[in-house]
Amino acid sequence: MADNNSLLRIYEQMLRIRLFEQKAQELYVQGLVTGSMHIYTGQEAIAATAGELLRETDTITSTHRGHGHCIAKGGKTDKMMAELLGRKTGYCGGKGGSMHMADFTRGNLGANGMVGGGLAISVGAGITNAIIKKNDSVTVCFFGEGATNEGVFHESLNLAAIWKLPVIFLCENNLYQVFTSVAESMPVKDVSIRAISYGIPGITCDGNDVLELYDVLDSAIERARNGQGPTLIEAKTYRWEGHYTGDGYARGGYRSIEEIDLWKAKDPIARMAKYIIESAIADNELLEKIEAGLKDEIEKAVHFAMESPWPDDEDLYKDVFYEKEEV
Amino acid sequence: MADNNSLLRIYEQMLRIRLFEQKAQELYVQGLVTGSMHIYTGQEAIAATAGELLRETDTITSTHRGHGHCIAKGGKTDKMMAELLGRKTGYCGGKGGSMHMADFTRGNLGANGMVGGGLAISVGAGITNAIIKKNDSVTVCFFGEGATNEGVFHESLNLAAIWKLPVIFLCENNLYQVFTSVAESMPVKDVSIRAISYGIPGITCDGNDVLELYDVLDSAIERARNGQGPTLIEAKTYRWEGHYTGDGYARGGYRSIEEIDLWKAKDPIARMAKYIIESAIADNELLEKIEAGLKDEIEKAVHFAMESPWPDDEDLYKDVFYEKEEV
Amino acid sequence: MTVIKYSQAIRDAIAEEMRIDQNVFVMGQDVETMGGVFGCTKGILEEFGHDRIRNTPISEAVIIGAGVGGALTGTRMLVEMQYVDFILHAMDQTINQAAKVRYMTGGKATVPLIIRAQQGSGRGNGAQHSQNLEALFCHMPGLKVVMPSTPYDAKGLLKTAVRDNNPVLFFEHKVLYNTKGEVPDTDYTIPFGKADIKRSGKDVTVIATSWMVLKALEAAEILEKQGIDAEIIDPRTLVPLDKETIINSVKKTGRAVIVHEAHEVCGIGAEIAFIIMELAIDWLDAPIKRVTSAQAPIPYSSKLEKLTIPSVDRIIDAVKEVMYIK
Amino acid sequence: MTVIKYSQAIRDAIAEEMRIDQNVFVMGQDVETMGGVFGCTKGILEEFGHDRIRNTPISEAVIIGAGVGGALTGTRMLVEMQYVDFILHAMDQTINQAAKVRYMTGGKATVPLIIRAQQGSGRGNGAQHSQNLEALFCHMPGLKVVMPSTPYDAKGLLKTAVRDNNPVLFFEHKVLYNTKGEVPDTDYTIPFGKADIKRSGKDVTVIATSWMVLKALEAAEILEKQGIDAEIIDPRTLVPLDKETIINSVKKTGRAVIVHEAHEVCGIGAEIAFIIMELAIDWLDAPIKRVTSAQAPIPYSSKLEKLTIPSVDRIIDAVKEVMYIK
Ligand SMILES: Cc1ncc(C[n+]2csc(CCOP(=O)(O)OP(=O)(O)O)c2C)c(N)n1
Ligand SMILES: Cc1ncc(C[n+]2csc(CCOP(=O)(O)OP(=O)(O)O)c2C)c(N)n1
Ligand SMILES: [Mg+2]
Ligand SMILES: [Mg+2]
Repeated sequence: MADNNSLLRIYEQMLRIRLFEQKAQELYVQGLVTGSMHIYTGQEAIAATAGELLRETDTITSTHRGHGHCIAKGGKTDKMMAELLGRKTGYCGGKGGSMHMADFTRGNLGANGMVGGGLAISVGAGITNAIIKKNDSVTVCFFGEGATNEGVFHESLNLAAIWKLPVIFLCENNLYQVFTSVAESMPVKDVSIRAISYGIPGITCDGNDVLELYDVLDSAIERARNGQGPTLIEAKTYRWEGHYTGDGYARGGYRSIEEIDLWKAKDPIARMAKYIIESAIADNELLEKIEAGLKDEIEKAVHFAMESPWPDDEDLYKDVFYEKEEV
Repeated sequence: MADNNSLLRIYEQMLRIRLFEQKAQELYVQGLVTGSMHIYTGQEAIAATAGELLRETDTITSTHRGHGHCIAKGGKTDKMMAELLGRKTGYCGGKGGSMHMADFTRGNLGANGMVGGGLAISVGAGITNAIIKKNDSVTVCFFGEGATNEGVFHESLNLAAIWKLPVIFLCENNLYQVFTSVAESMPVKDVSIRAISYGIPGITCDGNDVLELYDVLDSAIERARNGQGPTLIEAKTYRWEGHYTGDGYARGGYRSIEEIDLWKAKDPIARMAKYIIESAIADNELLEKIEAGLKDEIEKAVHFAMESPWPDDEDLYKDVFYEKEEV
Repeated sequence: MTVIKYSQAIRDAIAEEMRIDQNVFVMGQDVETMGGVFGCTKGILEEFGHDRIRNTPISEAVIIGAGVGGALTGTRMLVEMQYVDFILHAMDQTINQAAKVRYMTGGKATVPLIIRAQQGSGRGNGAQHSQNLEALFCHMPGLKVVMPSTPYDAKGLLKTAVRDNNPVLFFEHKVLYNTKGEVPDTDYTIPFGKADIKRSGKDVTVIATSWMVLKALEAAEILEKQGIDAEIIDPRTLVPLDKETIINSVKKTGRAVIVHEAHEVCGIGAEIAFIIMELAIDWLDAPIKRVTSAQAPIPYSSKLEKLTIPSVDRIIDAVKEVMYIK
Repeated sequence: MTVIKYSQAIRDAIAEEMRIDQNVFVMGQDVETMGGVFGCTKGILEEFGHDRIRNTPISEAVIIGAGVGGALTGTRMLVEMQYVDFILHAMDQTINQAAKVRYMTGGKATVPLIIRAQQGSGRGNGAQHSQNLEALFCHMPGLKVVMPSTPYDAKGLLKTAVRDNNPVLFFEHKVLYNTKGEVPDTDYTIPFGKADIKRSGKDVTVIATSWMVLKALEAAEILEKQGIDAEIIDPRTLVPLDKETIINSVKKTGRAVIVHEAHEVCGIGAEIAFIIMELAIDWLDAPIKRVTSAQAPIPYSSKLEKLTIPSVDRIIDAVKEVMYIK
């Protein structure tokens, strides 16, 4: 069970993610962000709850829809904004962008442009922790339901299961993969049933409900820390926005407006706010103060990014290889 | 239920496979066959039963351990021997060898050097039959239990299930993948449980028992013909020989001699012979006549292969592309 | 002739070939819905129905692998990789299976498989969504490799690809989708292995592929004003490669610059240079130059991306170098 | 110095590095049991136990992908692909992930991942078990590529690879496993990017890789008897490539032949030729020749396989051609 401080922190992180994403979209529309950017709005409860439960020494692997994961793992919004704008002060010196946001200081091993790209990487992190370093760190591997149709999903869960690696496979099932629906791409209703192939626990939960997520994640993380191996968690949720910023078909095209409205009514942030107020964990005033503080932070992040220098020309050729050879 | 003629034909095919394999091993030891050759001995019931149930217009995809599949689908032992010896008269003009034995005249789409290589190909054959040609042909996809750990296994069963393609995924679980045991490579006891991930039937059966195989395969093939989609069948069996010809560790190395003896006692061919005699389907004399005929066939096949010409020098450059462009 | 977009040229080629041949089947991620992410399959579902075009799961290996299986059994499999970068999940199917099965079966297998993929940098998509991978496929025998630079070429070559009985990699460039050009109103095809001289000139031969053809043409305009007359050759297909047109041009001009967006090392530039050296060394008045992306992954930051993509300026510089003009 | 087999040199390098660094972890198909299919991990399980070496399922994507993840978190991942052909299942992990993650993160990620793979033809294994794929990896920035031709080089270079902080592709040749050579009894490493002149000569430079080095040396012996003095250069690592040694040699001899077993088109031969042309064209007395496998998959039949692999005779012919000797 989450204590009140945890819930407040989760609330704040959810809101930080939402406000970050709103701003990122604005910047994209202004032409300041290039390439594909995938907005996390609607799914915030999942990242924020996982982030709250993880230690700084734990690791995550993230996805193309990764801003929320990065923030939840303690990532700084100013360095993130700078990365989106391709500046030298960004997390990756401007070389990664939205789809490659990584923060090794906080255990974020990186977003990934390849669907399912983090799955095998999380297994490797599990090897380091369980077999080589023999510590009790865990790795949360985020991925969408679409990634569960990739072969590497199968190979990763299989290996993690055989070696009982401390990895929590956290599937955010938002019902769509670009324009394609779950029904078209998967012959089973729940992703979690796929855990059976690997003899590991598989759990489906409400991805918009922090309290449920907290308990499900908490026990999966505990299992992993105790050497009992991986868990597959499916958090059902919904992305409010288009697949990528600029996707003109997300409202009324491949998704009905009714469906979108239905899910917006399940907004995880509003739900959490209501719970916080009703349970007297905090009052409206405090929540407003939090929001004001976050808005200020995001504005400053944008300012920081805009004022930041571009990478130097020579940076093009740097970082292809680790240079100091240790021979 | 298999009728008597079917059972006799299956018996004959099993024996043809066994005798072919014995001879192939001899030729390998003599240095006449190069590369890796994987002997099917011990698993004959599976291919032979499937072969009996398939029509000439049905297709199969085969594996690195594919001689038995080729014979079972009606392949000619002389062309197979010639292929093993790298001769121009072989099924692939000597360019394929053991691991690429194919016979398009009989619907054998080919053995494959890549573990799991036939899985996606069988799905494509299913697309042709069910979606494009809309006929009632089916495809039997043979693979070992090791292949079920490849990502492409997952992707193939998933797609076949969504589109209800007429493919029978026939896993020959012989308990080992080269030197590695099932226990090391798979966190579940039965491969068939993996069918759950795709919402399709999964059945485990005795791969050394023709009668059981016949019924299981018969209903899976019927399902497929009727547009009800794929089935995953796991036939438990054992390879008597090393992983490849020349594997010096198969007896008493990674496999105990007791285990091998236990499985040899379950010889599918001896078992079938016993059943045939006991059920008065045929007498000993007839079985001996069959065996004599097969021995003669195999000797002739070797003779054919040995007398056959080598490929021409120019063949090196041929068949890279289909040459007549149809534009 | 009608002026249409490159993406529409592709769409029209697909639709026309599907009308001609009932055995053409299209599949890929999101191809069925909303006309696909790049609009290249717009209207196909409506006209041909769900049994001729299908969305797949995100499963590159089975998309191409089933492509092989369908092709082996008589379907013309026209499969799409949204971004060529994703084909790296399906290299077994592409290189071990599609490319080799005809050869391995001594010519018994026939593989009418067309893999369409969008490639290239220029839109700030970062290292995993901006690659140009044609050299990998040129290296491996058994695959044809097509890289159209104009709507006319795209349509004519795609129609040829669909009728070919071999695995064809058809690379579309993301930056070109919105470019426009004239396309005949009647059925036409463009043979593989026939380079197109996009501009004739006498002073220097510039061999360029895909988007780089447009950059080379821009460079040629500027060079013309400076009195340099560049011949721009677009091979259009890299396998088969039209050596003859290239060699004839180099014999005429005595100088060659090769421009491609893919990385330099072991790229098609080295190969074409070797061929020129083998067949026309005595006509060369200067060492051949190549202009390529840096030997580094494609950076996200638009500033750096611009630096890595061969620019008009860099092409001009290379031309001047081979002409010994400072 | 002790005379040992190439396979043992590899085994010894692995064992020695595992003793030095507790963070080295070995995994791959069948590596744990019976010393692996080629005996290159013999005794490793016994000495280091199941927490330092593990059998994996047949899952190439996760073998290399987990290699990346382990490397990113501080383990030195020494993974094995039994045959290099299987890496085609894991090209996303190799090219999209391993090769790019350092660059994409602006140098924040470090990837000490070594991928050992056996490659090459010569044993009648057919098209899917005989490939030489080094050019694919040379083309993609971010990967080091090593191809030892002797036990001495194999051991010294593998030890360097294990200590390197970058993804390294270490290609062993199946035909070389049983070859023998002298190896020092004490710890040594061989730096990457340093070619080895396997035989010095003054008439012609022959650049050869892996097994082809042995063939080139054989050819040189025969040529010597005919009064031709060939210099044989083994680059040993293709990325980084020691251009200097190659260029110096060509400046001395004025002639170059490049021998590799991989296919010709976009191979390392074209690349090296381009470099020579760029840096030493004025010293060249003849066009460069390359000797490679045919641009066709590797055939099974031993007769055809022998025809496709560069032979001593074909090397001799190429040398004579560049020397204009009939
Ligand atoms: C290997 C690969 N295939 C395809 C894509 C293109 N693509 C990007 S996001 C996406 C959908 C992913 O769906 P899901 O995993 O459910 O995540 P979501 O976008 O819903 O968060 C696709 C197909 C890709 N980036 N990588
Ligand atoms: C993609 C791929 N990975 C690895 C191998 C090497 N290999 C050949 S057979 C084999 C074992 C296959 O085991 P299984 O699928 O159970 O078939 P079996 O050999 O037992 O019949 C392996 C690992 C291969 N040929 N292809
Ligand atoms: Mg989704
Ligand atoms: Mg097996």
